[in-house]
Amino acid sequence: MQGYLIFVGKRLLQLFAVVFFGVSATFLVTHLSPVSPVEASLGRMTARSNFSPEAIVAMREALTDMYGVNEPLLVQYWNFWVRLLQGDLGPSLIAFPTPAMDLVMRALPWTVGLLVTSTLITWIVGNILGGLAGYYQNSKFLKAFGIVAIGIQPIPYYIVAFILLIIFGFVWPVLPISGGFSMTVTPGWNWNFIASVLTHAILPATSLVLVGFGGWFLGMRALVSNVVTEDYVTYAELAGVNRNTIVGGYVIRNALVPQLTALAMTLGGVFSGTIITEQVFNYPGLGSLMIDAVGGGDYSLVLAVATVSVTAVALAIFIVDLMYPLLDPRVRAE
Amino acid sequence: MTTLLDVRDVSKRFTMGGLFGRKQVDAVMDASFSLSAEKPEIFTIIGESGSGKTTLARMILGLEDPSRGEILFRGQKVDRHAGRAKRLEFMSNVQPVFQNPFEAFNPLKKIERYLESTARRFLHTSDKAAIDRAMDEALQKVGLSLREVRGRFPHEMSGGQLQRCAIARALIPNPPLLVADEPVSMVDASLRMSIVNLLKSLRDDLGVSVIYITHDLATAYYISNRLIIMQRGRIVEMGDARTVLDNPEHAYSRLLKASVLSTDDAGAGKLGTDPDMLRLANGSVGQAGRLIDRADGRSVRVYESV
Amino acid sequence: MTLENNPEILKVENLKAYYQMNYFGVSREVRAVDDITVTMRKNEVYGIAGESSSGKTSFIKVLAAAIRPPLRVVSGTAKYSFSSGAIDVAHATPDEVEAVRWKHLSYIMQGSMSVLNPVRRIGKTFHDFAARPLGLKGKAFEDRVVAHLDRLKLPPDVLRAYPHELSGGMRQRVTIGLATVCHPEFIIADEPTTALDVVVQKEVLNLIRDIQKEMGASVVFVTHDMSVHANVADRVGIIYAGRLVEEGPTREMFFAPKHPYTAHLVASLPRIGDTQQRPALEGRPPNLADPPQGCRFHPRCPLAIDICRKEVPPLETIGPDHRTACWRWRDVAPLVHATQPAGVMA
Amino acid sequence: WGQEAEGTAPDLAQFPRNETVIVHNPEGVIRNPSWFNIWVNGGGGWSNGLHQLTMDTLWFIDPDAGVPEKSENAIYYSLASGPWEYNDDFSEMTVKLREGIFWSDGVEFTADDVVFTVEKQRDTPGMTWSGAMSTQVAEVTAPDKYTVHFKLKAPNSRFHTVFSVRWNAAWIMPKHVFEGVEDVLSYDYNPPLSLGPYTLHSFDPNGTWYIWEKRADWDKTTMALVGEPKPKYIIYRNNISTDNRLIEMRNGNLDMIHDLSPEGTFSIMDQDPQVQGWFPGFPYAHPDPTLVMAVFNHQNPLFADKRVRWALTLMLDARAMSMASYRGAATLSAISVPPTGTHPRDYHGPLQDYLVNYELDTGTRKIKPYDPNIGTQIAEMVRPQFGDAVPTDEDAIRNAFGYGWWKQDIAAAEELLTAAGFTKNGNQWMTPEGQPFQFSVLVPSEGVVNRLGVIIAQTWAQNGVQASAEVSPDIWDRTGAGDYAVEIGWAVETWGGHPDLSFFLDSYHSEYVAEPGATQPARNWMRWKNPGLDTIIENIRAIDFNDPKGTEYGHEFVKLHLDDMPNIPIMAYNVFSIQSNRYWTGWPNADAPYANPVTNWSNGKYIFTQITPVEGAS
Amino acid sequence: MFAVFRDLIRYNLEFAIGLVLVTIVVIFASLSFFSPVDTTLIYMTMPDMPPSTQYWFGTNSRGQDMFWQLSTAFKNSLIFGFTVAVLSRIISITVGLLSGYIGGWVDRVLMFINDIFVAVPIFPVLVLFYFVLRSNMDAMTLALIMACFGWPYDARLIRSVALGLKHREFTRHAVFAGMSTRKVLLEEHLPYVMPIVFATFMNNMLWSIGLEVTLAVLGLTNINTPTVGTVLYWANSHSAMVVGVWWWIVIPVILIVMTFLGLFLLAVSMNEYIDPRSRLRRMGA
Ligand SMILES: Nc1ncnc2c1ncn2[C@@H]1O[C@H](COP(=O)(O)OP(=O)(O)OP(=O)(O)O)[C@@H](O)[C@H]1O
Ligand SMILES: Nc1ncnc2c1ncn2[C@@H]1O[C@H](COP(=O)(O)OP(=O)(O)OP(=O)(O)O)[C@@H](O)[C@H]1O
Ligand SMILES: [Mg+2]
Ligand SMILES: [Mg+2]
Repeated sequence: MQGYLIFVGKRLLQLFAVVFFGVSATFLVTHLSPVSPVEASLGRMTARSNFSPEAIVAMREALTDMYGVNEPLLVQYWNFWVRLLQGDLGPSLIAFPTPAMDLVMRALPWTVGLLVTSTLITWIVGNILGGLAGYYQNSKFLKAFGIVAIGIQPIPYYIVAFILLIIFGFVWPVLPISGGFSMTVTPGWNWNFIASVLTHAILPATSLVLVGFGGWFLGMRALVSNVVTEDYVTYAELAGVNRNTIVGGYVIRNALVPQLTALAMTLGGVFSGTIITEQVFNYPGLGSLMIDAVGGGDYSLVLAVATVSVTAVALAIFIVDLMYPLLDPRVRAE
Repeated sequence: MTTLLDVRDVSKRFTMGGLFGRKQVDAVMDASFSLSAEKPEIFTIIGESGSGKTTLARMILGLEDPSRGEILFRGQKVDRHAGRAKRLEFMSNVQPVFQNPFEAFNPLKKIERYLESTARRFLHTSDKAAIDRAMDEALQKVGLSLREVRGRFPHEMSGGQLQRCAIARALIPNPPLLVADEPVSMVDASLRMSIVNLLKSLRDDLGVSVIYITHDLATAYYISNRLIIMQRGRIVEMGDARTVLDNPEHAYSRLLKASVLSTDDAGAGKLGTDPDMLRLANGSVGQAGRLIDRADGRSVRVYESV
Repeated sequence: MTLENNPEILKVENLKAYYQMNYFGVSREVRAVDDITVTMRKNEVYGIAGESSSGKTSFIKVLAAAIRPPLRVVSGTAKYSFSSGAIDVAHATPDEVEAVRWKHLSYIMQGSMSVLNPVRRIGKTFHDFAARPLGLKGKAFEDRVVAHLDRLKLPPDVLRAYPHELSGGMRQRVTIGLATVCHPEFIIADEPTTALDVVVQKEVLNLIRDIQKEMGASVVFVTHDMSVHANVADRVGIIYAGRLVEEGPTREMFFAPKHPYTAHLVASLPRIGDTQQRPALEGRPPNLADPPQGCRFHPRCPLAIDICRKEVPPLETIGPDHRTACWRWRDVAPLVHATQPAGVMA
Repeated sequence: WGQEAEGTAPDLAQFPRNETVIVHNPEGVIRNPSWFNIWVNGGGGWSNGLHQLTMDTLWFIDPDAGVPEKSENAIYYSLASGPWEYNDDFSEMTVKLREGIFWSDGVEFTADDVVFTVEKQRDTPGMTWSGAMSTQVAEVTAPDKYTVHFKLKAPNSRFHTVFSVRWNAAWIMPKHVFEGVEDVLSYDYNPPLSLGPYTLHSFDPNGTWYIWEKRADWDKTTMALVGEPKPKYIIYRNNISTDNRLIEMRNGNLDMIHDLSPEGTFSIMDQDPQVQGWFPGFPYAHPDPTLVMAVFNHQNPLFADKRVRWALTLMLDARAMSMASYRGAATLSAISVPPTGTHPRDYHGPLQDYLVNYELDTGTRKIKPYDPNIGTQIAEMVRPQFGDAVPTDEDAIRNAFGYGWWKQDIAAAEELLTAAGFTKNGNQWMTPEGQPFQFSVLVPSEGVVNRLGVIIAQTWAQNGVQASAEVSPDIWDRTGAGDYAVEIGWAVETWGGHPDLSFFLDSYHSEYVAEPGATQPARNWMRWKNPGLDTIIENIRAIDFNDPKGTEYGHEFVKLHLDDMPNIPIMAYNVFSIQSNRYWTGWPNADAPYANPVTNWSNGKYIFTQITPVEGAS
Repeated sequence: MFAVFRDLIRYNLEFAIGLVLVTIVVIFASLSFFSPVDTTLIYMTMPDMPPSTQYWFGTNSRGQDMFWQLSTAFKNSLIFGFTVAVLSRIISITVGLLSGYIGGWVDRVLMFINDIFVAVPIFPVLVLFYFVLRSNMDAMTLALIMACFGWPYDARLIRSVALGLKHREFTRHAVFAGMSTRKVLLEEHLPYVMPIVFATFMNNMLWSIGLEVTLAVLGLTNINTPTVGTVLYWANSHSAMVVGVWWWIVIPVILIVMTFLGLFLLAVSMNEYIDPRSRLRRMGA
């Protein structure tokens, strides 16, 4: 047990280091970007109105002061960490003075809800089908299926999304195509709301699953091709073990560990959202928030999204690493 | 007298498991012996399944770091992390035959690659003909030929064929020390004899020392100079092969000898084991004891309580 | 003890099974099983020995209906008569084979140390393998398995273990347990004890024997260890270069072999306390891709004469249950005496 | 989910379509949806109904004609009861306010609110109009409850425009709410009070929709002057992708769309007879009072010579530009005033003859580069595809396609370049210094302007100038910083409904031109300095907004611009705003141009007083 | 080698089909080298012409001949995707195999770097590079940057397979056969991860082409250079699907599906070729 704790401790250190370096890298990247948050805000405020040049100069000074962007980079970096350690990511600049974290937290449940669900479905479907296809290499049906899966995968996402939009939004308008929930329900733990959220998620989720599962399918099929030739699979076949059991418990199960790692990383990655889904289906989320933030030079917001994302990824990998011995009983903790 | 190989108080402990249960396995405990450089010998290791024979062999080969103790080959520490040149130098002197022939070859690769690479590297030649000749010679020694082996994948060979290929490969560099882990477990009696005879002639004619790990007491008796008997990671008896096997002293050694099946009463179906012997042999498990030198040159592990 | 009158359970006739390949620029034919005819009886342990790479595993694969490309049955039959009906495994459909597997016919593969799924607990594996043929569920099934394990001297704990947590001997026993828990009528084992030390080996063999007796099953097994044949088999068959060259009751095979190869095999065994130089066979095992004409053993046979080089000797019955394929079987006896160390016949 | 929505759960029956208008808000997802403090940039929405329905200030100037009789020269007197009153030297302004206007909480609107708005912003840097107030207002007082008096730091005849809504303007703050707020900069003003005819009903915590409900006392707002707004509910929602918008409109879930791609518009026009655009036929789009142009960087020596600028102008092909950008649906303008609102009446029409006779010296000869028939030619080009939708009447063509543009004249362009010392090496122009004539053309990352920029760069490239289009997502920053050679965008933006040009022109004064590398404030991105221009600007500053002389000065500016060609005016920025007549009808269009239909303009609220539900539609 | 190739075609229908598909696309893309028109120019032909004998793939709303447009687009995108995939494969294979095989602190350091690369969101980085490099940001530079971000997922995947291979007996055997670490990794372990390499190769190519589309849409690449991304971007911004200019979308989609199906089939048959055991499975096990 003690050895394991040491292992956990070491791994935890690595986790912190990853978060530290990842966040620092993002800090550097965003602060080196020449997009000026002051100009972006100024542009938004003065667009289409006739501000006099003097007024604009005055505003620019005021904003520069307010955002604290005239301080040296090192000072900003130091302040950033000081604040971050207090759980404060500072005010968003494109939405000054709203705390950046508030904006993130508002978008987070949607993105995470949609993406986690669809990623999980994608992963499960892709792996099961990939496992089957890798095992029954001569099955006509699975071959055809594989071709369909591989055929859908390279279709650009927004085309798939658009087709869904046309089919279920227009030709046969049975599903909502915009937003996270209907305007006529009250958010909260009531059935109407939950049902609305679910129906609104169907199309975005389906589109994500459709284009996403091919990747897992390919991966699993490849991993399985190493496993099917193992003696224990042959032996189980010879013993007439139920085919489903062989596929599930022998073949897929043995190929699963790498896919789980990849899943963890992907799940960690959902914290950066999907821009196109959010646009096509008007779905609230982190993707377009990130784009807005980058476009508006909003360091705080980029960093808030990045910090969440970096932490999530690092944590996901950390957890999978800890679970490794569970997933593969043969593994020795080093 | 210089030593070829010096195994000094070597132990190996493995840690297994993860989140909840963690198990420590003492695969080898305090093993010591040495081989002399002047007097090549066949040194046999016999023992229970899982008694640490393979682990010991791996440590000698520098594939596993001992948890305690050290192993010296020609006075140099066997070190897994030594530089590549040093390791190569070591490998040209010490070659292994791995235990499970089905595992010892990459199923995706043709068998001849291993032979070819060995020949190229340790005979320091890149002349195709020379390499082929070396490979064929080695294969002929174990009853195969390059023609039969060339172009084949491991799954296209029988267990015995694979095992012979593995031996042939190890012979190519003409190493002064061969570590053979159950090299004949999968070949028929006749071939087994020819391979065992081969080991013998390697020793007698070429001065090759062999560490011979086996379950076959008969061949051990037949060719080896000295042997050790292992039980649960511990050496329980060590000494001249014939002395020990003719008259084993430790309870486990005796059980071992008694368990050897004989063809004398073929068809009689006698498979019983003396339960007393079994109990005695198991009684020593888990106890440290001490290795005591006997007058006839052997060492035996004795226990205070017994 | 004789089983001569026991009913037949397996009848193999003129079985030819070759490895045939023609793919990726390589074409090859290996005649691993070349015209084998043999009969096995109920309640019998039949040992198969032979030179390495002589086709034992291949033969046994056919018997176990584990025929996969490139191995192909070229001709002949391997007919079982199970209590549930007859089946020719050399030509049966996968479904037919499926129906008898484990219930009537079980198989212990060569290299049985690595046939257990490393990420599945033993108990699960038992469930996978045996629940369906046994038709039992839940507690009843578990009780049955535990009882069976007990017979194998395995504690019920192993059901919760992963394969890597068990010693080689334990794994071997688990595999045997898997193959026998359904009380099949016919058990096929390929080198089941190779990796074991003699103490454990003896235990395991004892066990196979006991279970076989208890269940009245037939066992065919392959091993190189002649002493194992000597102690376990009722009858022993010797395969050389894809052919059955001799078969007979164990005792006779050891003490009065009627084929020079058998004689050699028996004689080449060293024993403890014996340091006399033992000759190995001259020459090399034949290449099955291009086997010699006539008797396949002739290039290495001390008794070879002209006919041996030209004509394939038929498998003659020369005694009760004893058959041999040698033109000069009558001349084998002196050979035995010449090569065997003194005292063996005693 | 962040926060509970305001109000209780409305069920569907609560928004019957004959009482509800659904409007597309182009802002995208609103990042901080519960932020309603429009006086601080807190990430809330503006065009989500907030400034259209709840805000009010002194005057409105519609970019189109305005509701007849309710407005004068497109000017509405909103919170002010009449026009601005300046003293003689424009250093003081007095405003009389309307009486009987109430905030939605029942508190009366008074001069104190105006004074508070000005003082609060003047004293709090960082608020939206604080720059405007602090640089100009010396003192603001309320002599009585309905009068406000401004003392300015310097004379300014256009000070009232700070309170004149074109797109928006300095909105009045409710003093009684904000005076209790300690830190205005972090106050979210949720729920907002309304000075307009609607109040907040509920909104999406994710920022994709807002529902506004008509005030029972809507007649206690300035809207009473125009008429009763008809819809009980107005929903603003964001539909980011064009396809989504199209489908939602065809499904009856959207009445007004802010903007579409030209192709999307043509297709919905083709498929849905209930949908209308600004023009009844081609080109459908509404011309914004902004002028798309090729903007040269005058601090780049390449463009120092006006002959070079003219040469580049004459290389362009108006038809190609119109087709490539708007597929023909462009409203061209050869002069530096957008061809929109009332400007054709004030500028394009009167100046047509001047343009037709305009002579240009190429250095070897004199040419008349203007082609008044370009519009007809384009109409002919698109007629095969759009048939009857393309107007045939000459006036209609002029309104839709513009009054004319320059003939493509490569020969003249080459003469001009040669005269400017350029030489041609094979098919490649070389500068007088012997370098290849090479620059990149900054274009925005999407939309029609992008398409336009690409064809412009291409046309130049085909004529021996190594121009290449460079997409730049930060085009605003770069033009502001002068970090470009040529940009396609606009440096001209006007009131639309009013002939005064000070909206953009005032900032053209040379005193504002920044040093190279420094950021250029306001609109003179090209950093054009011209003494004649300064005179015109100063003249305009000295007269009143409504002084007819303003138009004359405007004409002077246009002529000066022609001679100098500091940037190439090309076309109006046309917005494909469309409306559906499925549930509501009476939308503004070219025939009844009573309001700008573009949904994010806050003048749009006048539309809601003019539309009526379609009988039996729901 | 030739015999292998011949037999692959003869016995492996998948290989043959895959080869045909990929060859068609590659030939099509290579035709762009002989393009008679400058594919960056717009309004060079009548817009919106459906496919005909004159314009095989029709023309788009920007007045471009779609045949040459797509030919160039596929050339650019395939080269781009291949470059990213190959470069990031090289990194991921090296890191994955080394990390798994050598273990210890090498493994820890590599995985640490790996995790940072996984964790840092790529988008702001790309934007930064865009702003710093501006017009110097060509396809190759972008490919290099993306390759730097495309490896870590797959490196971990490969590592987890390599971890298992490290303890296999044949690895030790190879070491004693005098094979260098490089040889062990490349010749013993690489074949094992080849199926994964192929699979991730395709996934990575798709990812890079997809990200290129997103970047094009956001204006972070030059949208006037034809790539699969920009072709579709323009189609979208001209509402091609709504307007009925279906060939602008359908043909590139068919071509890209053909490309990836072809690659998939090739990968499958190559995997079979690499693993002699699965070769046998297909023979009708
Ligand atoms: N890599 C490892 N990790 C953990 N435990 C190990 C490892 N290798 C060996 N062991 C354990 O060490 C003990 C000794 O194993 P070893 O393989 O050396 O036995 P052996 O004497 O060679 O047995 P056999 O005769 O079956 O080959 C066993 O209990 C085994 O389970
Ligand atoms: N898949 C295969 N493809 C081609 N040849 C094969 C294949 N499997 C086995 N062989 C060949 O068939 C012959 C018989 O092999 P088999 O495995 O039956 O031998 P065996 O008698 O079991 O030998 P051992 O005692 O060594 O296990 C050998 O020459 C072997 O090389
Ligand atoms: Mg061992
Ligand atoms: Mg075998």
